[in-house]
Parts: sequence; structure tokens; C-alpha cells
Amino acid sequence: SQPGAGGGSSGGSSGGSSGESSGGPSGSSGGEAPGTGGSAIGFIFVGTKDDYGYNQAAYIGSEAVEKAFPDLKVLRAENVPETAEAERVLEQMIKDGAKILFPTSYGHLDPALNVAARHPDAVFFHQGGLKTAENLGTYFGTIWEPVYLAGIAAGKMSKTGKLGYIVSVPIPQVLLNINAFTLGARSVNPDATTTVVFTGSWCDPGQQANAANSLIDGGADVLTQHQDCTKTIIETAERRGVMSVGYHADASSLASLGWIVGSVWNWPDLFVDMAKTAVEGNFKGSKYDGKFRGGLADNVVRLTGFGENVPEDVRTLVEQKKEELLSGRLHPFAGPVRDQSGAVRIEEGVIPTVEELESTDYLVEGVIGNIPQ
Amino acid sequence: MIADILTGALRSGTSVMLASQGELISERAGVINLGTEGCMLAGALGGFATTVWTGNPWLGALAGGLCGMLLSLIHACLVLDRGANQLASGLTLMFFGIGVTAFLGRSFVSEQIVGFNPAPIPVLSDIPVLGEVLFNHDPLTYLSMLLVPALWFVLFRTRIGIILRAAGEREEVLFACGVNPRLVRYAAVLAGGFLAGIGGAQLSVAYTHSWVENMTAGRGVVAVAMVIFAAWRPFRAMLGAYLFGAAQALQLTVQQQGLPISPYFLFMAPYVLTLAALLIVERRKRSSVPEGLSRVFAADADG
Amino acid sequence: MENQGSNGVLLRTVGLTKRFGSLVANQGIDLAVKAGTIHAVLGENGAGKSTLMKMLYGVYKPDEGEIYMDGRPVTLHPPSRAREKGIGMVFQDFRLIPAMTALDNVALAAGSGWRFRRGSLRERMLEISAKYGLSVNPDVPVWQLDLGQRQRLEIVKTLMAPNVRLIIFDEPTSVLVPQEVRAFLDMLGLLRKDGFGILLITHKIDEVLACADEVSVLRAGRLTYRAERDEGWTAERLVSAMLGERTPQPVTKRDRAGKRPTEEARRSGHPSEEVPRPEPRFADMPPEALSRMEHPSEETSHPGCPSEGPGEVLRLENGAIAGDHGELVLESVNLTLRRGEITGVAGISGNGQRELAEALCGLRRLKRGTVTIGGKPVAGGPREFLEAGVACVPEDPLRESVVPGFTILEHMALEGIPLRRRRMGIDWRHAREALEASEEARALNLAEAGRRADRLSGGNVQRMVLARALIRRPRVLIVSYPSRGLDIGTVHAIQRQLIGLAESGTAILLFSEDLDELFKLSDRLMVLFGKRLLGPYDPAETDAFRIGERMLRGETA
Amino acid sequence: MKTEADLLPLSPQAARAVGRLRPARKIGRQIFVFLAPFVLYGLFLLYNGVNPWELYVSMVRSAFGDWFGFGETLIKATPILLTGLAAALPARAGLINVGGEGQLAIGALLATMAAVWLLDAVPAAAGIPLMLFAGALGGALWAGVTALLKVAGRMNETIASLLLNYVAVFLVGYFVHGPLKDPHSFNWPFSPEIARQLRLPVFDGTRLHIGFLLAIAFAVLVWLVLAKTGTGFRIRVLGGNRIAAERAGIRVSLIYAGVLLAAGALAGIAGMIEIAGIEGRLRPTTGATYGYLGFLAAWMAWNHPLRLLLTSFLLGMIAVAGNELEIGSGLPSSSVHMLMALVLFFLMGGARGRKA
Ligand SMILES: Nc1ncnc2c1ncn2[C@@H]1O[C@H](COP(=O)(O)OP(=O)(O)OP(=O)(O)O)[C@@H](O)[C@H]1O
Ligand SMILES: Nc1ncnc2c1ncn2[C@@H]1O[C@H](COP(=O)(O)OP(=O)(O)OP(=O)(O)O)[C@@H](O)[C@H]1O
Ligand SMILES: [Mg+2]
Ligand SMILES: [Mg+2]
Repeated sequence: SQPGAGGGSSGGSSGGSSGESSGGPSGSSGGEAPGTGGSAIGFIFVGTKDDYGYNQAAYIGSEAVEKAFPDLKVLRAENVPETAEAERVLEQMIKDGAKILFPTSYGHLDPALNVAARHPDAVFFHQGGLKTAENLGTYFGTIWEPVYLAGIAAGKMSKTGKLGYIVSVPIPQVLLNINAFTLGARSVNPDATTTVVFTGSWCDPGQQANAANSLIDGGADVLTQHQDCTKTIIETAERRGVMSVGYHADASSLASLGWIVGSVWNWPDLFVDMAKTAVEGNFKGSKYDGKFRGGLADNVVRLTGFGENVPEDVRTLVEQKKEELLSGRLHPFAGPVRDQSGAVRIEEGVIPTVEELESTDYLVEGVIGNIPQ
Repeated sequence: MIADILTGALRSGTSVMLASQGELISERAGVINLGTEGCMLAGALGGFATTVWTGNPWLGALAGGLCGMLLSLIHACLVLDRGANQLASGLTLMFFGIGVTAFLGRSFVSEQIVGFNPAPIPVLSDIPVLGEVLFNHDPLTYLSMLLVPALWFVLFRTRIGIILRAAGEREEVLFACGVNPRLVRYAAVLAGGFLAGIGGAQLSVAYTHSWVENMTAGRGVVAVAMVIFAAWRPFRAMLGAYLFGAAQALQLTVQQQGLPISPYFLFMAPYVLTLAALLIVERRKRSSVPEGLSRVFAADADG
Repeated sequence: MENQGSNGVLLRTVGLTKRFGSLVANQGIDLAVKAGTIHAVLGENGAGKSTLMKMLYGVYKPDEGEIYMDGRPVTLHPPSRAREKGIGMVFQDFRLIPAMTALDNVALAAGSGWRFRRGSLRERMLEISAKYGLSVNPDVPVWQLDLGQRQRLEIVKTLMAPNVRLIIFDEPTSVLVPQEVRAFLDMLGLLRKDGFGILLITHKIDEVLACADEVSVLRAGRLTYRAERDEGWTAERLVSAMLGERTPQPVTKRDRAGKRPTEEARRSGHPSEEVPRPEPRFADMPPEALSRMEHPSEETSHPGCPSEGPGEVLRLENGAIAGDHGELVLESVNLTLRRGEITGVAGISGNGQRELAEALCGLRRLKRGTVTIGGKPVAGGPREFLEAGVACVPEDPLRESVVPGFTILEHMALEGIPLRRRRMGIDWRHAREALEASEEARALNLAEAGRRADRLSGGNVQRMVLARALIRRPRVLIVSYPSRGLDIGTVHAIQRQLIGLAESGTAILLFSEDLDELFKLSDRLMVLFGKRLLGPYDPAETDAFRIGERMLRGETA
Repeated sequence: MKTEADLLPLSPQAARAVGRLRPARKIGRQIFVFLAPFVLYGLFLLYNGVNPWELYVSMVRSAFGDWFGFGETLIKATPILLTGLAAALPARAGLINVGGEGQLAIGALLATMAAVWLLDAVPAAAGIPLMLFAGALGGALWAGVTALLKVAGRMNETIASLLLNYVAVFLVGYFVHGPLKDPHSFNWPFSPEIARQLRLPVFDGTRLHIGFLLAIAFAVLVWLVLAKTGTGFRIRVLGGNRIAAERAGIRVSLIYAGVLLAAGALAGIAGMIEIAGIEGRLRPTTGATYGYLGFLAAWMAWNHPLRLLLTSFLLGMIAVAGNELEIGSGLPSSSVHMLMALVLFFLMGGARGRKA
């Protein structure tokens, strides 16, 4: 079971999936292009739509789709676990008329691949996956770009040089963001360190408050996070008089004093465009048939506004770095990049590929904390 | 660092502590409520919502307590009136609490509140280590600290306490004394739900200032375990809850040291520690299980 | 009702009936209790005495009939009503909470309001205990009290309730030693003098003869006899009212004639069943009797020197046994049981009877010492003891031997009847045939095999448990209080079985609170007192007074 | 001599017949108990702007409408049945095992480990039984911790097993993030996929695998053991009265340990079936909540293995129909919990008016 590596568009289709084990009730695919002729579009989320974070961002995207296609029904299911349970829900949606499906969490990939094999007439857009199939493409945003910029701002603003990062579980996206943030901060403040704390869950405000307090007690004066819900950490930081960097959602209103900046998703335009492509039968061969990654340049990810207390020089520095990023002169992960042990992970002069970045399994120099191995 | 851990223990242990004091009342009267988790959630949501509506965290705390109580009323009815199995009813209540609060709480996830904030006690909070650990908390935490001696007094020094304990030991004795044990148990279960609700409200209104679904994440279950660890004594239940809090704080501190220990083992620590504490306690001679409760645990096959 | 004006009648019932499902526990009971009198209620097991009393105390609601107090109809259910009306009850199985102190127990029952003043409550408690001679330590948890003390506490508790006028005692003397019975009856006298109405339930005819002013006899839920003291009553009359046409056959005593011809003579003052008289009372003992005790030279006593004797089956050497709370209850206990002999153990309840019995059944590990059965040391749990041939009849069979929902047959299969396999399962038909063929089961008049044991009355459960032990024909039988709370007929049947078993070669250790029974059955007697097992004594060479003396004071000489 | 037996005019058979009188009222009550939660929930749906009748119809259709849906119901019921047995068997010995959740997780963990590390190239005929054994072993090991705490540490098994559930989840987390992580997963936390031949055979047109037949076989086996064998007899004696069992020479610790280990093995097999039948690989949340659902199913079945067949099917059905509820009504998934809890509440409140 060799997963489809390499950047190819529709390679390694059934990598790891058990497609043919069940012939399945395939629709009347015939000559029709996949994704056309359906009466609905389905979205499944791993959490609730109101989490002020990852799922809410995707949910907002689904609302835009609903508005853009008044003739199509939008089916949604929240809290779909990242197990074979997702398969059942996707099947149910197909039965209810959906021909275009958005499984929005990384763990929905395998179930989606299984269902996709059974239903060649449907199109799947998976959020964040690295495997694709004939009728399944993946999309994602290079959110590490704004996170890097936020790291620069944080490195500038921090007085103690101790940054705190509260994360859930050590998946690649999380590690990638930690690394981007740290590289950003150390690019302007070489002594800065990022202390990472895992909470083990995506949204447990009690744990988040514990972690925030613990980091602040340990001397951190800027907190950021990779959690599905983010309010508690920002409010706790604010109450304890330290600064915060946002993620997923603009929470500047929660922290009038300590807010620096944040990185957020902006799915609506992309979702509508993807859906349109599929509805019109143009999925095959489009840029979405494969691995699509949108970044700052595509406005799929964005940087929020700065907090009131961020001085002008920091703002200009960040804006300037952003320009460099957009113009391609700057790449946060341009080698050399060293990991915690000092070993070089990205060689001098090398620019890593999307696959390499999205399967990060190390933390860069300057990060305190460790990932299970 | 020790002071940080102790402070952390109080911060994250208070909600568990409140809930376990409530559960203690209920269990002293012979009813175990595994639905404490659900009651805490109801309290967390009720407290948060009320604070959003009124802007007054005190009203929020009160409403949280009442919501916890309302949920525990279901348990009381099923167990005391319908003779349902206490453990099954409690587990169902837990599911119900999770479902209902997740449903009703959707619109509150993005709300903001002005909740309780740490209010250092003037002179006392200046005492070097102790001041930081004990006297720099939110008002509900102070109240919870006062609750423990008060509960002890009621349980062991008043006739109400005697009646309550009697209900948990041998209801036929209470019945023979002309007191209706069912009423006593009702009151105890409701009081337990009330405190669990306040514990939940502490979490949402005082500690995290936020509401998300299932935000108690097993704290109610730990609260129940702590009551057993405490051998049904209020002060020990307080100790147990703080111990749990300390384990969580310690876990985070260890992570920040960058020691090569998988965080997953650290996540286990509070639960393993709770188990270890239970083991140590249970090894000491025969523990003082209220007789009525031991019958529940003995799983009398009929109910 | 005709008896409107009270003329001293505190309480009157008319046509009181109570059914449990299809079982009629009480049928049309008319009863009257006057202030300042003791009204005894007699009846064999399951006659419905407790049921009647529970209706009077409001625990059960009568199905039919009325209750009048001071001539007015009243409702007594639930107990809070009965208590308001001035009724107190001392239950057969006490209504105390073991985990709480005596004072807390009193506060629970006697207090009111939500607070209580420990000081004044304790004072009142001590006052009442002093007045009626009911000493109890208020600050000790109830589990530490022996049964006598618990009963005294229960009585104090009842007396402390506001405005009690009528007190119900349900088989109060079954847990007391003779000396305590005496004190208890004296206390009843005091209560009577103070104007309380007293309902006394008992099996013991001599107690009725000793103190009752009026007696009612229940049989199978109906009132069969009622009389006042002046009307004159005899034991025979009462017995026949209790048992109906069935006349109790006296137990054939063990034939010790060959060995100990003087036995009957020595047991002076011992009542026989046919003409029961009050028990010998310690308080009544003449000074000569006391002085005689100072010369116990004639008794055989070999504590601490067990030698391998003939027919020795079980030997406990230097045993130390801990109680439920880890405290040492017995230390350096030596005991030898021999083939075909019954060894009786006397002692005030709570002196280690239960612990000793449990240790010899393997339920309780010895702290020190060894048990040898048939020359082989036995350690380990009940299983090892069972395999070594020990059978046990526990103190409280309902709690310790009955499995809810299981039939008598299944209970018998659990220990008594060996189970045969049939294919992969159990051959129940074979078990049933074995049970039906068993003499012991027939002799003890066991209820039918298919009935649920947890719905049997106490006496039937006792019979079942005993039959189960007998069927196994064990080498050693440890039997605790086999006749506690049973009627005369059952007691005789059980005693005959025990004697028969001993004659067939089993070594029996018999715990009993009934000295009469101990003397009648035992070949040797021992006494539990103060963490020690005293004796053995030869029943032929000692008497009830001396044993009673040792129960209360230990070895004084 | 007159005994109590003589006073009882009715034979036990006759008495039982009397107990069965008034069937109309009884049936009436059962219908009420079954319908009331749906009516109540319907009101709730109406309030939220959903037509309850249409929704119920589509729910029933999704669970029974075609083979696929019906298969889904059976798939859901399978682990519930097994974890239900894991609760029911100890319950008959007087133990309350709420640890099905953790036992299932560890069973799945060990089954996956075996499949991935040892059985990759082993043919199905040997591989599947071995994997099953590994799952049973895993569950039994985890239940063994509870058993050890219970027997040697005299700890209360309810609380111990409940707390161990949390530990088990983190343990699985450790493995899927660590040693058992799929090297080709781009560092995502799940195990490699198990070899194709280790997957359980599937019925055509559905995802239904033969695991559910296995589960039914186990239910019958547990019933046979409990009802017919000497061991079962001893287990039930122990469950009825522990002291009586001790007095009868039944080795209490042995039975406690035995039933807990067996329960763990059953739950572990549920975990294995989830892996080999459905998931194909281990993820951090594989099999979540099946343990609790199993406990409730067991309770609803009065711990009787055969009645458990029915109750686990019922819960499976609600869970499957719940998906349709969510998709069709736009209500959040938490509303399924509410429906399930309502059904349980009414069962609890209504099934037993009588007390012991
Ligand atoms: N709660 C009950 N449910 C069903 N039957 C009962 C109940 N209580 C008592 N009985 C039955 O009613 C009858 C009378 O019982 P009761 O306890 O009044 O007898 P008793 O005269 O007090 O006997 P004992 O001398 O053994 O105490 C017995 O056959 C008993 O089995
Ligand atoms: N009405 C009831 N309410 C609650 N629990 C019950 C009820 N009836 C039976 N039980 C319990 O359910 C379980 C199964 O009961 P049942 O009497 O049917 O089993 P059984 O006949 O002993 O089993 P088997 O059929 O295996 O021989 C037992 O634990 C029993 O105590
Ligand atoms: Mg009685
Ligand atoms: Mg049966």
C-alpha cells in the first residue's frame, strides 16, 4: 500500500483505500462528468460550526456556497468523527442527492477515498489531504505564511523573548505552524524561544486556561495557539497582561491591550469556485483535480489587522516582509533550517515542496518542548 | 515553580472540587450520580448564558447551580421514584447533559462575557508564597474554600447532617425515626446537582470566560472518583480535587522543561495519579463506604 | 366502638388484616393495650407478630381494620404519625446506624429541628439511662457495641422521643444472656410503673409468665388466645395456643447416663420444656453459690495444653483473630474438637463468636496460630476448609447464605448436594432427586425445592441452611445460634438433628446464647470472655451460674 | 408442623401466572414507554421548525430502507453487542464494568499492532484468528488492570474501569502518534493499514462484515455459560450474594478476575472487529463511545445476553437513523444524543414500576 507521493495531480489514487472490496451501488455514471447532475452539496465537519476556529471557517465557506447555488441544497453534518463513521455520513449524503462533497478534516480523507471509489460520479474536495483520486482533489491554504509574519511581529514585541505556543496534538500542520512562527520570531530576535505545550484535545477551555497560565507563570509574554477554539487563551492572556497572537479567527476584540496580529482562513471564494468547477463538469483537469494550495497571494489565508498597541515600526516591518513573501523573494523555510538537535533538516538553498512541508515531523531550533516519537 | 504548581492546582482543581463536594452530599445520602458531568455542563452553560444576558456573574453562578440542580432532578426521579439503576441512570444523564448543552449552547460559543476575575485579597495576598497560592483567585474559588468547612460542619455537627448520613446508611432506620428517606435523598441529589452546576459555572464564568460544548471533558467523572478517594469526607475531597489540579499543572510544567517524555504519558498523569491515590486509600483497612452506597456498588442484580 | 372512654386503654385494634400478595400475615386482629401494663404477644415463627407490630408503628399500612388511640380512630402510617401519637418501637433487628456514634443515633431519632445541642442531648441521654439502668457510652460508634449494649441504646433512643406512651419490644430478649434478661425484665417493670403501655413480643413462655399482665397468642396470622394474668394461665395452655393440635415433643437428651449419672441432679433449677419456669438469675443467686465458685477445683479445665487426644478432628492452636476494623478480637485461643462431641461456646454476644466461627470456616484469616484438621494444617480460604470437611451454619443465614432469586434446590446444590454434570451443564434432575431422597431435608420439614429462598421466613431459611450442612455429613460442623428466634417446635427438630449428627461422628462446635440449650447439647463447654476462650468445662460438673459468671467476669479464681 | 409453605395457597407456578395478569395494562405501558420519547422529541423538532413525521419516516428508511442501511444498523450494533456483553457478564457476578470503552480501544490497539507488525504476510485463515486473539488479549489485559486493582487492591471496579478509559485513550494516542504511526501517512496520527487479507469478509452491496455473526455467536455462548454450566451457576451465585458464595467455597477473586478478563476479551474483540471489519487502521478515536453504549444496552437488557441482542440492535438503529436526523433536519449532531437519552430515560422510568 504505497500512498501517492510526489506532486502529481491525480496519481496514486486508491493508495491505502479498500475501494474494490465492495462494488457498491454506483450511480448511473455513464458519460456524465463527475459532480454534475446532483441536487445537493454535502459538507462534513469534524467539530461544531461555532467553534470560533477551524470548523467555523469552513462552515462560513459552506454558507457562501449555499448562497451561490440557490438551486442546490446544502447538506451539513457536524461532529463527524475521523473514523469509518464518516463513510456512513458521506454515503447518506450521496443517497440524499449530493454529487459534490467537502470532507473538511484531515482524518476524513480515507473514508472519503473509499466512498469516492464507490461513487465515481461524485466529486470530493478534501481539505488538507495529500492523497488524491480520480474524483477526489485536495485543497488547502498555506497558512504558515501569515503565521511566519505573525512570528515576526511577536519576536519584535516580546520583551522576555519567551513565546508560548499552545497546541492540541502533534500533527504536521501544527508542527509546521510552530516552526514557521519560531522562524519568524528568530529572524528578528535570534534569542527568542517558543515553548510548546500540548493539551491533547482540540478544544478544552479548561486545559487551555491551565496551559496559558502555566506558560505565563513560566515567563512567556506572548501566547499563540493552534486549537480549534481560541477565545479562552486570548482572554486569559489579556487578563494576565500578556500579549497574544491569533489563529483561525480575528479575536482582536477580545484583547484590546495585548492583541498583536492573527492568521485566518478565507474559504468562501475558493469553495464557490471549486463547487462551480464541479457543477459545470470541469473538474477533470482543473487546478482542483489534484492538490491545490492557496496562499496569501490567492487570499485563501490572510493576516488580520494589528492590535492598538503594536507600534508603527513593527507594522511596517511585517508589511514589508509580506511584500517580500508575495513577490517570492522570501520563503520562510528556505534552507538552512535546523531542528531542535541542531541537525540540518533543509539544506542551504533548498526550498521545500508542499508535501515536505505538510509532512513535517520535527521542531526547529529555538522551540522548547518535544513531540512524541 | 512549586508555588506555580500549587496555584495551578487551585485554579484547575476548583471546579472539580465544587462538583465533588456536591457528589459527596449525594453519595452520603446513598445516591451515586455519574451524571455529575452532565450537571457540570448544564451549570457551565446556564451560568455562561445568564452572565451573557444579565452581565452579572453572580447571577450566572446562581443560575448555573440551578441548571445543575434541574438536571440532577431527572436522576433523582428515575432513581428514587422509578427504582432505576443508579449507574445506568447517571451515565444516561451524562449523555443527556452533553447533548442538551451542546444543542442549546450553540449560539453562546462566540459570546463574550465579563465574568469573575481574580480578586486578590488585600493584605493576605502579599504574604510571600502563600498569598500567591491561596489569596489571588476569583470569588467563586474563595467561596468554594469556605464551603468545605461549612459542609463538614453541616454533615457532622447538625441534625440535618445526621439525617443525611442516615439516609445513606440505612434508610429503614430513618424511616423508623419518622423521616422520609426519599425526601432526604431528593434533597441531597438536588444539592449535589446544584454544587456540580456551580462547579461548571466556575469553569465557564470564572476560569475560562467561555462556553464550548463538552467543555468539562471528564472533570465530572473525576469528581466522582475523588469522593471515593476521599472516603466521603469533605476535606479529603478538597485535597483530592487539588491533587488532580496539581497533576494537571505539573504535567504542563514538565512539558515546558522539554524533557523527552511523550506528552501522551503526561496527559495520563492526572488519571493515573487519581487511580494511585484511590489504591492507597483503599488498601487502608475497610473504608467507610456508606452502607446504602455499598449496596449500589454491590450491583444487586435487581436494580 | 363500645370502648369509647379510655379506661386506661391506650391503643385498640379492630379487625386488623395485612396481606403480602397471596399470603395473609395478619387476619382480623383485635388487641388492646392499657397504660401501665405489659401486654405480651406470643407466637411461633411466621405467626405474624412482627407484621402486627409494624402496623402499629406505621411501617406497614393495614389492608383492613382500624386502630383507635384513646378511643379515637387514628392512622399510624407512616412511622412519623405513629411517633407523633406517642408510639415507640424497639425492633427485633435494631434500627441503629453502625457507622455513627450512639449520640448521633439518638439525635437522629429523638431530636427535632435541624440543629441539635450535643451538650443537653447527652445530658438527657445519660439521665434516662441512669433512671432505667440502661448504661451506654454516648460517644462510641455503634459498631463497637455488643448486642446488649445496642439494645439498651435502642431503648434509650425510644424513651427519648417526645411524648412516648406505648413502647413495642419485638423479641427483645433473644439477644440477651440470662443476667441481662433479668435486668431487662426489671427495667420493664420500671417502665410499667411509670405508666407506659408495653407490647412485648417473645417466644419464651417463661418470660411471659414472669412479667406479663396480659397475653395474646398468634397462630398463622390469627389471634388464637387472649387472657389476663388474673384469669390464670398456664404454660401448657399457652403452648397449645401457639402450636395448635401439634404437641411439641421434647428433645431426647443425649444419653450420658452411662458416663455421668449425676448430670440431671447437678443441674438444679433447670426448667424442662413441659413446665417452663423463669431462668435461674444471677442476681438471685444465694451467697453460698457465689462462694462455691471460688473453688472450681472440681472442674476440668485445660486451657493452653492441647494434647493429641483420641478422636481429635480439629485443633486451633494459639489463634489470634482480628475483627472487621482490624482490631484484635481474640488472642491465644486454643480449641480442640473431637469426633462425635458437641463443644458448646457460651459468651455475651459480641465477644468474638462471629470472628471465631468465621475463622474456623476459613472466612477470616488468623493473625497468628494454626488450624489443624485431621492432623493436617489448613490455611487458606473457605474452600480449603470445605474440602477438609468443615461445614458452617452462619449467624445470620438470610444475609450470609441466601442468594436472592435462587431456589431452595439451587441453594442445596451450592454446598450440600454434590452436583453431577450432564453434557456441559448441570444435572438438576439428579440434584432434585437427591434432595427429595434426603432424610435430613424431610426431618427438618424443608419447604418445597422449587421455592425462592429469599422469600422464605427466617425459620425456614434456618432449616434450609442446617439441612444443607447436615446432608454433607461433615467432619466438623460450626453452627452459630441454630435456634435463635425460632419457635419451640423448630428448635426441637434442630436440636435432635444436631445430636444425631454428633452421634454419627461429626465434631460440632455450637455457639449459642441460650445456656439451656448449651447444657442440653454440649459434651464440653467453653466461654468467650475478654479476647480469650475459657475452658473447656464439663457440663456435668459445672452449672449455669458459673458459666454465667464467667461470661460476665471471666475466670475469677 | 405448619410451615410458611402451608400458608401459601398458590404454587410458585400459579403465583407467576398471577404476576402475568392484566397484560393489557402492561402492554399499554410498554407502548407508552416506547412512543413517549419520540412524541416528546417530535415536539422539540416542531419547535425547531422540522417536520417530525417526515423526519421519522426518513430515519426509519435510512436504517431499514435498503440493505445498505440495514447493514449499517447491524454494523453499529455489533460493537455495542460485544461491549454490552462486556458489561453484562461481570454484572451477573456482581461487578460493574464501565470500562468497555478502554478495553475496546486497547483491543483495537493490540489487534492493529499484531496485524501490522506480525501478520502482514500471514494468510487470512491464520491471520484473522490470530488478530482476533490479539484483540481479545488486549482487551483482557486492560480489564486485567481493573481486575488486579479490584482483587489485589480492593479498589472499586466501577471507578477504576471508568478512569482507565481515559488512560486507554491517551495510550492509543501515544501509539498512533509514536511507534505505530504509519510511515507513509505524511506524519498524520494513524497506524498503517492492515493487510488486505486480514480484512473481514463483507456482504455484497453493504459494508456489513461477518463480525456481526461472530458477535451473535458470543452472545449465545455467554448465555449458555451463564445459564447452563456450573461456572455460570457460580457466577450468578456470586452476583446474588457474595458472602454466600464465599461460604460455599467459590473462589471469589478467581471469578472476579475471570469475568473481568472475559469481559475485556469481548470488548477487545469488538475493537478488533472495528479494525478488521470497518476501519482498516487504528486512529486516535477508533470505537469511541461504543463502550458506554454497550453498558447502556446491557442495562436495558437486564444483563441478559439474549435480550442484549435486541437492545444493542435498537441502539444501533437510533445511531444510524441519527445521521439522517442530522443531515435531513439541519439540527446539530448533539440532538441525536438527546433522542437517545430520552429513549433511555423513558425505558428506565417506565420499564420498572415495581421495586424489589
Ligand atoms: N415484607 C414481606 N413481604 C412478604 N412476606 C412477608 C413480609 N414480611 C413478612 N412476611 C411473611 O409474613 C409472615 C409473618 O411474618 P412475621 O415477620 O410477622 O412473623 P413473626 O411472627 O414475626 O416471625 P418470627 O418469629 O420469625 O419473627 C411470614 O410468613 C413472612 O414470611
Ligand atoms: N424485572 C427485572 N428488573 C431488573 N432486573 C431484572 C429483572 N428481571 C431479571 N432481572 C435481572 O436480569 C438478569 C437476567 O434475569 P433472568 O431471570 O431472566 O435470568 P436467568 O434466568 O437467571 O438467566 P438464564 O436465562 O441465563 O438462565 C438477572 O441479573 C436478573 O436479576
Ligand atoms: Mg418477627
Ligand atoms: Mg434462570
